[in-house]
Amino acid sequence: MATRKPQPAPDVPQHFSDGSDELARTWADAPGFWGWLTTVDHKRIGRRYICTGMVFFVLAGILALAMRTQLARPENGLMGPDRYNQLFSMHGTTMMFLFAVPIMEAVAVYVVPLMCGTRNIAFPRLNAFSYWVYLFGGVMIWIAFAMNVGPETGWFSYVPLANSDYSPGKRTDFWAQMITFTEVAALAVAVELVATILKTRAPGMTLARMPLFLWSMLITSFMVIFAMPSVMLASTFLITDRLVGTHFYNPADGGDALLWQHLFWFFGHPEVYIIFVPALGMISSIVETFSRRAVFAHTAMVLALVTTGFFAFGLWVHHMFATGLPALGNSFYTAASMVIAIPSAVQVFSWLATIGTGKPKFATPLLFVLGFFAIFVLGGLTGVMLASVPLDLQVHDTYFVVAHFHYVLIGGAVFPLFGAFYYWFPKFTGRRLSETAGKWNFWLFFIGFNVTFFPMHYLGLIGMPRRVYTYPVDMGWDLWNLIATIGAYLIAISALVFVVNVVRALRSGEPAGDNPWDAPSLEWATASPPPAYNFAAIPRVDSATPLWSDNDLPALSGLRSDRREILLTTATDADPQITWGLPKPSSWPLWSAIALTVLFIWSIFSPWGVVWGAIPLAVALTIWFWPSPDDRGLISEKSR
Amino acid sequence: MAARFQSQATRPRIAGSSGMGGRWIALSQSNARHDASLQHDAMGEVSEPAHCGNGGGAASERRPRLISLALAAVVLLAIARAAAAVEVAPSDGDWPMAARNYASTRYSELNEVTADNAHRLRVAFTFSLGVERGQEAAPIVAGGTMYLAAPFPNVLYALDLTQPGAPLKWSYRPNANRAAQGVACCDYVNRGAVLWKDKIIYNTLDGVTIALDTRTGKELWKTPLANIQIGETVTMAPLVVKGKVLVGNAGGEFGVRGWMAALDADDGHIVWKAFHTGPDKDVLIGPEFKPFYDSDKGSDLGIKSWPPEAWRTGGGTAWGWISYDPELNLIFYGTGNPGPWNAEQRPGDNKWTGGLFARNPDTGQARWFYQFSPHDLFDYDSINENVLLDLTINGAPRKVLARPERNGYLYLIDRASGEVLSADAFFPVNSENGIDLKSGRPNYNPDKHPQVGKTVRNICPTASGAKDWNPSAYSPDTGWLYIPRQNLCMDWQATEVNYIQGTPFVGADVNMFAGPGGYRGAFIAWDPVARKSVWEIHEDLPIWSGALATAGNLVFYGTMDGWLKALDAKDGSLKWQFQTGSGIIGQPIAYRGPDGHEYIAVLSGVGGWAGAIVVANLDARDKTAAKGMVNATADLKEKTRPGGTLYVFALPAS
Amino acid sequence: MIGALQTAARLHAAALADVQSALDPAADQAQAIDGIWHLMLWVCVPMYLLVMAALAFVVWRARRQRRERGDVATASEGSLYNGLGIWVVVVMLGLTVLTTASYLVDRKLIPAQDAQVKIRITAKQWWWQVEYLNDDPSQQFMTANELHLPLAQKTHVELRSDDVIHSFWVPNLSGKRDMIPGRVNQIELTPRRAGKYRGTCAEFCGLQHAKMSLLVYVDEEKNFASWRSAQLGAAPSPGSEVLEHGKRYFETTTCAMCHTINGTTAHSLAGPDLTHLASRSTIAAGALPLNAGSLAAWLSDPQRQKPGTNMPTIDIEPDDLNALVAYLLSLK
Amino acid sequence: MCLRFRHPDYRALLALLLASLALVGCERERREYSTQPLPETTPATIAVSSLRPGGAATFAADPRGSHYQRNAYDINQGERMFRWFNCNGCHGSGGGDIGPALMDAQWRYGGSIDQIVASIVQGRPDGMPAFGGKIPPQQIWQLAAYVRALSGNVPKDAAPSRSDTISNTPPLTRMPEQPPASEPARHP
Repeated sequence: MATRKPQPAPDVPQHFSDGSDELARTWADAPGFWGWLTTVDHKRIGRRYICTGMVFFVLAGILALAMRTQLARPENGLMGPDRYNQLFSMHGTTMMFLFAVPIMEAVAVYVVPLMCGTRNIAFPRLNAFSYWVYLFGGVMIWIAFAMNVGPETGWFSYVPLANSDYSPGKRTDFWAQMITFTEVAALAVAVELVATILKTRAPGMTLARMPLFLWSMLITSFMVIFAMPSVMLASTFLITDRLVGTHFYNPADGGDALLWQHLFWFFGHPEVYIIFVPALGMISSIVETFSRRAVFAHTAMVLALVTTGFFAFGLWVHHMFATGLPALGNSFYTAASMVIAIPSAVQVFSWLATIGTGKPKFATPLLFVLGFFAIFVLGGLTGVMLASVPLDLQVHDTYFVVAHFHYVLIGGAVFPLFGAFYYWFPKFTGRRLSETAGKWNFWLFFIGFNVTFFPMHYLGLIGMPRRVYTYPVDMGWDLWNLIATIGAYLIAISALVFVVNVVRALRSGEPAGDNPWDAPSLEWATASPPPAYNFAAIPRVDSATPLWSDNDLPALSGLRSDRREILLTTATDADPQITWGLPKPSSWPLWSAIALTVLFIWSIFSPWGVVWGAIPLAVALTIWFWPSPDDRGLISEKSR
Repeated sequence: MAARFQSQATRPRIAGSSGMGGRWIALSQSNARHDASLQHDAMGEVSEPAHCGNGGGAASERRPRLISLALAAVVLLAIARAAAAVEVAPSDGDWPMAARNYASTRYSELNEVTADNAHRLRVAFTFSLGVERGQEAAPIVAGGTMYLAAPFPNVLYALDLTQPGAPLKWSYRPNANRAAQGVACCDYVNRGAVLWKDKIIYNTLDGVTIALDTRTGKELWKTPLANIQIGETVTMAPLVVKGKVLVGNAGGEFGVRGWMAALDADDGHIVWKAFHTGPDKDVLIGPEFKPFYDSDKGSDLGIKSWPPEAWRTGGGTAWGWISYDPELNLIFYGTGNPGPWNAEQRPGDNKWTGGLFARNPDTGQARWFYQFSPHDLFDYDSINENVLLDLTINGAPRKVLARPERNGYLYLIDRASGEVLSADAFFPVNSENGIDLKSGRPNYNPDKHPQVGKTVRNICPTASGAKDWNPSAYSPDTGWLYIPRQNLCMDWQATEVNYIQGTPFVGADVNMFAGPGGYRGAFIAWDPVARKSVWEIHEDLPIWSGALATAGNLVFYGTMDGWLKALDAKDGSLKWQFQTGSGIIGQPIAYRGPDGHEYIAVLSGVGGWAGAIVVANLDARDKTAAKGMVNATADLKEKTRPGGTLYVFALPAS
Repeated sequence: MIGALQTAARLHAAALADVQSALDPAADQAQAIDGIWHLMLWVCVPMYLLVMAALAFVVWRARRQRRERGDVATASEGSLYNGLGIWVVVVMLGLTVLTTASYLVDRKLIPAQDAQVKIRITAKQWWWQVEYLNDDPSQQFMTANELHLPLAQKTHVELRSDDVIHSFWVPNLSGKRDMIPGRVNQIELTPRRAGKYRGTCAEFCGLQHAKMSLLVYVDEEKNFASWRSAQLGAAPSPGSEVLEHGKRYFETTTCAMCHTINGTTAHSLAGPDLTHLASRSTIAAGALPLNAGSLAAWLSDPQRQKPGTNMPTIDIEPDDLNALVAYLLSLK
Repeated sequence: MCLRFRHPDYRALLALLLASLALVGCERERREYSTQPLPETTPATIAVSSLRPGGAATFAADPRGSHYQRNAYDINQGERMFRWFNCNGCHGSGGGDIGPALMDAQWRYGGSIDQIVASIVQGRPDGMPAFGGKIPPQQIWQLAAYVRALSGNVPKDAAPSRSDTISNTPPLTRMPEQPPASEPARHP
């Protein structure tokens, strides 16, 4: 399809060119490697967050490919159970903890401040810290894996399988500590995003005018804040059980094996929505832009997001129907699991209505969204089936569930994510991805995905359990497994197309311009890629789709350009409140992250690690937070 | 007092003829007065021993008694007003068997040492047994000789009491198999020898019964009975009844099959052997068998109350005490816990473990059986002593058997029929909610029901029981039983256990600790007629020694930190104590020396299940060591050290 | 279309001898769940088709309109809101039907306490210990990795675990139920069709989770009774020199450390009960068929067949191996 | 956009980190499901006494010993068999019972892993049964490694923590190291 030349974006930046040199100096990082280490620019950090997340995605994908190869035929001797168990544990762990959640937050770290029309994320040093912690955690678990100390008990690490009786050595400790790393990182980002979205939106961007992507990230961040402590608690219990012999999960001494499952799934179920809700925001952005109309039923959509986030906390027991909890309680969770389908139904309807009543342009991002519909709706319907206790008892922990959650997670999150990449790539890099390659990417992915995962529904129904490293010959599973493996290679090829597309675009991609898609939201109101200070002047917003207004965007002035100042606005109406100075680049978030890493890894081996490791961490944090002369009077008078 | 002193019904005249002046009253009178005025009598009796035991008067009293002994073929232990010794003929100053008499009263009628003069007791002599292991044996005294059975390697010593300082007369060292130590559940103890005519007979740990010539220590015969390869050992004190040596095995923690054997005392050949699990013909259940309760009636219950084959490893050993009633011609003994401890591996009532057999000593045929712990849940071995008493219950004279059982209940059982007359808790029991006298079965507390994979907390009493093997004493003067009691509770986790021949077959992780009140031992006086305790003495440590009662209004017991204590039998006040240097888990006795004076003897030397932490140097950091007992006695190493010494006390010559 | 799908699945399932399939119910419980599965299909497939039709319509419409593209779209939204309302009501109705149906079926699965046959299954890494319970303890017996159920009788199964969490799942008979250390779970099975069914562990339980299956035979009452009485007996005593050799080897070497053969001195529960091994059709929790060849292979190198299994590799001489195999195969 | 990520300095750093970690190695985590019985034997001769006439020549320990007692999986397997084979029946959870405590520094027959293996294989005269021929060599090594762990004589990162039982000993990860009183001579 011929690429439509982007309509010239509203010529916003020109209004604010005054003082941009000084702004550039003020917001610039130190040159070179040192600047790379010390930066607090949300775009640089977001970018490396995204890159790291994608690296983990590819790594975990390679593991999946290895597993599918092992399962291509029955009684395959490619690998033994120990290797296979580590593979699927690493696949799940990496996908859930190192890819899905971080990448959603990473996109948000990049896009949210731009969409809010502000100059940087709130708490930028925390942002840098969060990235380092995430990186070190991810690198740690992968090095451990490479050294044969990878987790072997699945991404869910059920006790007692994960306690020291059945998982000797340090494998599970590394896993549990990796949780701690990623949770610290995720919580930090969540706090930043909440603060950014609530306090730094451009004047006039009331909650009612707030783009759905911001809404979805706001809800996601709150969910992170409520869900993650549960799993951190669980994994800390696990580590203390394994390291110092506490009895949290020991049924023989007052503990309970099911305590782990409750704590884990109280996080684990919202986790799915933590991955899924940002994707809903991305879809809304894409649908809006490519349908060239505001998303239908904005209020209903917001309510749908809020109810999704709320109900997500009331479903965790549907992962535990087979554990023999009281039947009446299970019925409640069935009902709750069913109810959560309603907000999804509302959203699907609204998007279809938006596309149907808009003037859609079927560019690659929108293709991925259409793919999302086809896949996610199926996944959602199998989700409804799983919500039913009796049916769940049959298909729980079978390939039916594998199919279901890949439909939900890949369909519901990865397809929109790819759409989002195609959508925001020009903003990130200033260059455009090839549409042709994009379509290849989409169709290979779409076909490959369905070929891989659709047969798994049937496999589950005819009795194939999950997490098996091999299966007998005469079960009737051979053909479907082989098909699934072929599909997996199709997905791999599609991923390769994506990588090639990205590399090619980076080298010789078509320059994108500020707003290649003629999108309505504020991130497109600045250069591609945006300058360090994002906006020379802060735009004032008067609608939900500000860039589609015929008028030029009015701009605010009054922020100092000789220091890193942003405008804080009120949480609901986005009325300007005060100006706020943001900290300068610093290496101390990095040192703090290193100190924290030392503490975490040390505490895998000795509880004294917590004690002695706290000292360098305290030192690093103290220096980080030591008030510098620059910071004095960070809060200035209410502007204008 | 006389009311409670009665001889056996069949021989009132003989009893009367024992020449003890006003002390011995014929049975017909005693029964009439007995229970109505028990307390009153007890008080009224005080003056009597004082009269008898005073200085030269005592000596003069003794002579006619000795004469009467020489005259009578049988001397009745009239004091016990119980089934008296018929064939063993101890003088009233001897101690021929561990329980002193067939009725197992552990009462000595000697009254030279009294509550008033006990504070003057001094060490007369001591003797080192050369083994620093648990000394559970009762010294055996007869004919001016004291016989001491030492723990493994089971050397038997004969001390000449007629010489000053009681020098060694002879000793006998069996060549016992060292390996037996590995299958002895709770320290390698020995509970004593038995005197039969001119033979002293005892068992070695590796399961050999040996008869020695009392004069020379020459081995007369020996009969191997136990097979240590399958975990059998023998620790019990044998009993000789009508020329038959009764020996039972130990090894309930090794999945052995319990048995009781009778050997001919003359040549050691096996006369009969009764198993405690399996088919009726093995158990010696025949037409004579008339159990009182329905649940014990039926054929081959020793197979049918077990899962297939489980009876072969079902325990039910007999390592405790045997009593004998010559009138009924029945022996009474308890059978140990079923194996393994984990009850889930042996559903069913697990006959004939955890119960009490009455057998004909001539043929071994069972007369009746009563099961204290059908489907035992907590290792409540039922091997404790059976004290044979004639009491008036509800106005009627009954021949009863008093049994302070491990489960914390004191049973009075009609020893002719096996009917349980009463069962009262002498310990704050929570594992069972009383005994249903109709069915004879305990009401197990469902809250304390163990299950594999679950830990049940705070079960009282422990596996070692409200009272373990260490026997109580009965004083006819007071009419009370003196029970050395433990005060322990436990946490219990049943686990599945593998039967591997010759290795322990237990299946429970246990952790014991002090029971209600925070103390770990108690010594109680129990009135079997009023069915309540009269007084209690609390001890910090569990009491693992036996009790002794004497006519001097005294009761003796030892503590695990080495004190031998003498209490006033009536009010429990401490009259005398002596630190022996090592914990006492033995059985104190009283005897009349060749010089005519009363002596108190006890073996000091900590050990046994409760003392294993000291003698085997167990590590108290492991709360489950020694099947949980280590946690209950974790401080014992600091309170006592191993030992193995005989202490003999007497009043100074003055 | 759904019907066709179902039929195809049925045919496919029927074509496979040993299959474990939720789509081929052979017991009341699986039948009830199969019912809810059908209901789900009848509700969800039309729903899906509806959404896909809407999507197709939207795309088709958009493609048509593309040439008439204006700038930013504006459309009347009133009717859309009505549509949204109707859609939500339709979805809610569907969900209500499903929730109610699910609840009703769930009630049916709750075990009543009146079963004729009571079984306790204890899962271990990586096999199943099976005990047939009875109020009369001498009528109890133990076996492993194979269940026999009487046709058309309620069987109550008590589920436990000895180590980690496992899950008992025989899809043709019922849904799964976890076996959790420290807890006791229950499930009830009322088989309605005689035959052989396969079950498997459905909760990840470590290295050999994949090879932890069990066979369930649903027998006519008469066959069940005779199987049962055969299981109650001790193992036959060896009738020849070779068998005697095998028995001696079993009792005196490594085997007896972990296994039970009633009638011998071997009574250990760390490994499966082998008293009537030859009456079963598989070994190693369904990993291998039972025949002389596979048994010999398993005994001489279990780690190759099932890496990580708790059965150790032992150094066994060929003579001993032959005798042992012969002896084990004689344990009918 | 990822160019910065591939900064050469960073790559070098990562490579250095990986290399150093790889050097440390992870013998602790190796898992061998032995399929070949033959290389597994137990030491043929082992001294129980630490007295050697003619002076204390030092002999090399069986190299397998150090492998087993550093390997978390083997120690863990040993822990499981310690229960299965009723070792706990006599030795408690390490505190002892019929048999001596295994969690202290006192060893009647030597506390090195070879000597423990020998004690298991040969039995000892005061009641320790001989398990040679009853337990395969590999499992005996594993048991011995666990027995070493009971007294804190294995690396802490290979030791198991508590097990899923009623609480007994302090977790072995926290067990202070109590080396045997004397390191007796070993036969070559």
